Amino acid sequence: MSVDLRVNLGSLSLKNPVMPASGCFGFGREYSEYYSLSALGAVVVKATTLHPRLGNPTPRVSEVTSGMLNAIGLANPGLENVLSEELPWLARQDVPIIVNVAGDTMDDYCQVVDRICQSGLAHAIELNVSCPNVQLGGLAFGVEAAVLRNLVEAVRTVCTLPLFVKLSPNVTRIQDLAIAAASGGADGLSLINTLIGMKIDLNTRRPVLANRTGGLSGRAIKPVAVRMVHDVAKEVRLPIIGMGGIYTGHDAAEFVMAGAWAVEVGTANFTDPYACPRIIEELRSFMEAEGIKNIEEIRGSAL
Amino acid sequence: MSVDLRVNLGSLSLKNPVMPASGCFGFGREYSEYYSLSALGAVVVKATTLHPRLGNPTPRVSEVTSGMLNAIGLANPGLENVLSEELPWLARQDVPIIVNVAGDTMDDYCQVVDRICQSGLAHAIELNVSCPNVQLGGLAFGVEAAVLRNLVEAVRTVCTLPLFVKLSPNVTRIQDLAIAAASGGADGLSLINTLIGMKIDLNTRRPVLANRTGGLSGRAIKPVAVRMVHDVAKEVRLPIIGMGGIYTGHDAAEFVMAGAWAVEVGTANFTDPYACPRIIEELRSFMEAEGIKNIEEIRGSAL
Amino acid sequence: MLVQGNRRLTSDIWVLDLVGEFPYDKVTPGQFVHVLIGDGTAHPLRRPISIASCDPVGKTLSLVYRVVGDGTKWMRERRPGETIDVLGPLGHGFPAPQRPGPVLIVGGGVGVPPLYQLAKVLHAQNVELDIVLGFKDHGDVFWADEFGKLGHVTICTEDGSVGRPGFVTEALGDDRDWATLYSCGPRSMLKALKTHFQGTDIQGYVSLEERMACGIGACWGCTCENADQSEARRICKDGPVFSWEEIQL
Amino acid sequence: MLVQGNRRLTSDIWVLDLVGEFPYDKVTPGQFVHVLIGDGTAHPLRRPISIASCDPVGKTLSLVYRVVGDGTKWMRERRPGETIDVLGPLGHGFPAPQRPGPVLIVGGGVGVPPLYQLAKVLHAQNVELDIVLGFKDHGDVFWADEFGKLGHVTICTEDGSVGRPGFVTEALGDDRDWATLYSCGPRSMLKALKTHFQGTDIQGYVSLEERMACGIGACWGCTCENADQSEARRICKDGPVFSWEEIQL
Ligand SMILES: Cc1cc2nc3c(=O)[nH]c(=O)nc-3n(C[C@H](O)[C@H](O)[C@H](O)COP(=O)(O)OP(=O)(O)OC[C@H]3O[C@@H](n4cnc5c(N)ncnc54)[C@H](O)[C@@H]3O)c2cc1C
Ligand SMILES: Cc1cc2nc3c(=O)[nH]c(=O)nc-3n(C[C@H](O)[C@H](O)[C@H](O)COP(=O)(O)OP(=O)(O)OC[C@H]3O[C@@H](n4cnc5c(N)ncnc54)[C@H](O)[C@@H]3O)c2cc1C
Ligand SMILES: Cc1cc2nc3c(=O)[nH]c(=O)nc-3n(C[C@H](O)[C@H](O)[C@H](O)COP(=O)(O)O)c2cc1C
Ligand SMILES: Cc1cc2nc3c(=O)[nH]c(=O)nc-3n(C[C@H](O)[C@H](O)[C@H](O)COP(=O)(O)O)c2cc1C
Ligand code: FES
Ligand code: FES
Repeated sequence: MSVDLRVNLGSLSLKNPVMPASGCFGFGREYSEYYSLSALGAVVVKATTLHPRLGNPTPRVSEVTSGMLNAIGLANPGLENVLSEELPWLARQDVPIIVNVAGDTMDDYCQVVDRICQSGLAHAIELNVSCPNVQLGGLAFGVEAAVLRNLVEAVRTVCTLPLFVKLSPNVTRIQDLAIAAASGGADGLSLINTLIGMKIDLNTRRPVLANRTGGLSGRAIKPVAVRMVHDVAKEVRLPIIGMGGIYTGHDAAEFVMAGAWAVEVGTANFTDPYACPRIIEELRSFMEAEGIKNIEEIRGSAL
Repeated sequence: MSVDLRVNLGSLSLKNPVMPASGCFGFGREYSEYYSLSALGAVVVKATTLHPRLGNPTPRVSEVTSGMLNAIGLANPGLENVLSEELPWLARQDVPIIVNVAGDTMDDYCQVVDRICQSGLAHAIELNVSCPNVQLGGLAFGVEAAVLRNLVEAVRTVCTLPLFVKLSPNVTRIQDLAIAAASGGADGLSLINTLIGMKIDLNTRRPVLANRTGGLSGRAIKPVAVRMVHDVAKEVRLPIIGMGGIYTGHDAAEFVMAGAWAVEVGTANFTDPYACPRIIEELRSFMEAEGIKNIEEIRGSAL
Repeated sequence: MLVQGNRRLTSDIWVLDLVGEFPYDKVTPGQFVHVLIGDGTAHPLRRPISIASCDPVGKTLSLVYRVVGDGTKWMRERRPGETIDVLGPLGHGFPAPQRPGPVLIVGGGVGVPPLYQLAKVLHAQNVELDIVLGFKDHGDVFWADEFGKLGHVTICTEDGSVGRPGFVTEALGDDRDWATLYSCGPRSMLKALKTHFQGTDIQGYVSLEERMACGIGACWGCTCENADQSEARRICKDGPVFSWEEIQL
Repeated sequence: MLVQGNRRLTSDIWVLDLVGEFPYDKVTPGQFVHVLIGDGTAHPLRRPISIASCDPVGKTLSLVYRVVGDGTKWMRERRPGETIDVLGPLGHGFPAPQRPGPVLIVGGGVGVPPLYQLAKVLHAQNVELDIVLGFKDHGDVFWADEFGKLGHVTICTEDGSVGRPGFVTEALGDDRDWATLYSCGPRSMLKALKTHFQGTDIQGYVSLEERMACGIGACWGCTCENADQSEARRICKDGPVFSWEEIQL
């Protein structure tokens, strides 16, 4: 049986539903030494901000059982460099580009999104409104419905590309934020970003991370992520990109059954640098074995 | 060196800070076949409701990576039976008893708390306002500050025992709920209850649990739990009972450093029926090795 | 306990032989053990597996398991010389027959293993046994010979590739006057048996399965309802064996 | 790669010998491999361990590691015949000396291993080597003889139980005119060395440590700052070896 892995997230067409998650894949250069990026559904790049950022002090990553904490703090080379160095390189790799955008103010977001859209180098925007690491940053935007809606409305006015809003899981009812993003004009939703966590070093008796708290990702968060995708898919009709602890084709299928249209893979890249192409092949095998002809056939089956 | 494991949670004195978590230890009978309950700091019994409950349909437990989901749905034999059968038995085991109480209405909670207090069989109350499984149940009480405060105030009027309020982690800012519980008159706080999660069966393409969602517990949630204990300890001066993924004496110490005064152990009992006494001994060894004379010495060191 | 052997019986059914200290004297047929998977970190829940056979003298315990997921895959990889952590014996097994008379034993798939220990015990007590075992197909059959030494065995396969074709209930055509029925297998099989014997005065016992956490009665994860649905029964503690009047099948 | 041996060197330092295919021709001294712990489920982050020695002809790779936590405990349990998943070689190692002249190599604790492969390579190029190795105490010393075959070795221990007492910098008393310094060890040692050689025109290279996730430069987890703190450098990709002018020590 031949399986059709293509998906359309609104006007964004992907040859398969698997892409690396923002912040876990840089701008693609490093993993391109392991495989051709053209195998991927798309590449979601590191959060890009108006100005370059060094991020938080180190240590800023730490392992926890079946997961990790990170407090990178949006380290990135800044918009100018991304436009002049990173995106032009990535644009030559024959893979759709989704630019993850972060900012401290509504104006920051709008400027970055505007410039990215005008550059013609990207295929979609993913608005990171949920980074828990930067004190000045995303947190406020991502956890209050009215604030989020305002931001999305503002960005919408300058955004000529498909606009995905990436939701924070650190909220009481993620559906409410999803609805706010939708009514602000989002074309789709990405979820989940990391859960806020902490690990303490028993020797120093202090938090391991210099930033004290960090974002929890990896297998540990998968059940929460699947539930949130499910909760959002029940209430909002927009395309959903699901993520959180995806390590295998089975995991990807689980997110699709929960209502995701496509998936992102983050922490798994660190455990296995070939995670993304492997997951694509595992998803294909699973569908073949189960006689599933295309992704839509199982999308939201658990709703 | 001799280590002093005693802790006082306000007026509640415990010989050590380790107790089994509600719902993971029944009313103590089963584990008493494995070791003497008198080794424990206290026993926290299964959520008790006014009337007996059968709980949710099965399957209602499921394993996930480094954790489990449960949707027991507050199954319990009901107040009368707890008062006549369970607590009298447990009262003979030479261990303080904390009764976890759940209800559908404020009045339910008050009736149960009142009767438990009057029975003279318990040493403290733990108010379960966060059970994510029962549609009619805890959820609303535990996630809105004003609602929670009202409930705690009402229960306070009938509660003659130390009153611990057990917080839900499924909220945007757990500190706000902690403050609400404190201002409602709580003597202490227990946290965290389970995170809401879901697992999908790839064969049926439906949720594994009959209830669809369930509460995530075990090692997977430890970083979130440590962070929340830390966040609450920073803002509220009440005694805190910390829990979420505690499997070892080191884990217990980590919670203490995050600000907990004592800890509960849930899922670990299922993996290792001797988990609680083992954790007590591991904590003692850790303190001996580090030259820590009593729990207060490290409490909140990471704050 | 120490792994003594781990052998394939069919394409996906294996038998694990363990040796070492165990409360053998407490075992009743139909009880189970709770198997720790790895060090319990990635897989915090133990796996319930019935005691298929146990020998207090040789100090051995055998588990027959179908490889279905992570836990049983891990079991399959165990090699002699390794140790595995089994908790048990747990639950209540098959009670001794309450009335004299021939006994019918009916098993389906991986419901068959606990019935082997039962048949051994009853056979040793000179109880007359009719044993009906249902499998998917020819390749699925195991331990037919072993059971053959203990009683009169009928094998059924769904596809008829060996033994009688069809389900086990169809093999019970000419009802003998069995006093007691012991049964373990899929819920549908147990229900069909109950329907089949409706109106007779056979005493039926069934062994149930449910997803478990604690395995010892403390978490209330594995309940079923009693006959009038007024109360819960914990399959791990009050069962896994129940008389069929006691519970909702 | 296949585990060929796993031996204790000191009370808590072990050497793991691996054999099999590996891009040996790409290895420069000071590079590291990223070791998968178990199947990566409970421990999703690989552990960075320097290449202590490698032999393209015999197809072997040796890792010297101090047992400090879960990952290195797991490594300690590996037995010959097992396979382990190592990703590498990663990062940028020690560059060849830019100027002629004697070379000083200074290592502390588990900063010593990568310097062994470096010393081997430089020795083969007939470079004159002074090697200063610092350890906690007598029981902590390893590979002193091996290094002795490659250059002139001075051992220091903090407690003076063997070699010179005190820190490595104190062993550098009569400054020779070294052209190049290669160093790996605790940050405090690297800083002390930089201070020690301030004002001389020795070319210094230091290897840094930081907690890592990807290990290949993609996650920006392991950065340090460049000299004027204007930009980040990724220790895993741009390092772990830097010239000491390049970064903030
Ligand atoms: C009392 C009892 C006795 C049993 N005896 C046997 C036996 O002798 N031989 C045998 O092959 N099987 C037996 N089973 C079923 C066996 O427990 C499951 O096949 C096994 O747990 C599957 O584990 P897994 O990790 O391979 O599968 P997974 O599907 O990966 O397991 C995931 C989770 O679901 C649970 N689970 C999955 N299937 C079942 C099931 N059918 N029953 C209960 N829990 C399940 C697992 O325990 C685990 O917690 C018995 C079950 C019970 C309740
Ligand atoms: C480039 C590089 C090369 C190294 N080479 C060696 C070597 O040759 N021999 C050796 O013994 N050690 C070396 N280390 C240190 C080694 O990586 C750690 O000791 C090891 O990761 C500890 O893992 P664990 O699971 O035993 O400890 P844990 O404390 O349980 O580890 C928990 C987490 O913290 C990280 N971590 C803990 N300590 C360190 C550390 N010092 N540096 C970086 N990450 C750490 C672990 O990788 C893991 O992600 C090197 C580190 C780096 C960055
Ligand atoms: C090291 C690291 C850096 C991250 N950086 C970003 C980021 O820049 N922008 C963003 O939206 N999400 C970021 N994330 C979140 C991931 O994109 C993803 O939402 C999350 O890790 C859950 O997926 P996973 O469990 O597959 O890793 C980061 C995650 C990690 C682990
Ligand atoms: C099977 C099960 C049943 C539970 N029942 C209750 C309950 O009745 N009342 C309650 O307050 N918490 C209940 N909990 C939550 C635990 O008490 C605890 O807060 C949570 O499991 C986190 O701790 P752990 O990771 O150590 O299990 C239950 C948890 C489990 C796993
Ligand atoms: S599995 Fe816990 S009560 Fe049965
Ligand atoms: S560990 Fe990811 S950039 Fe260095």
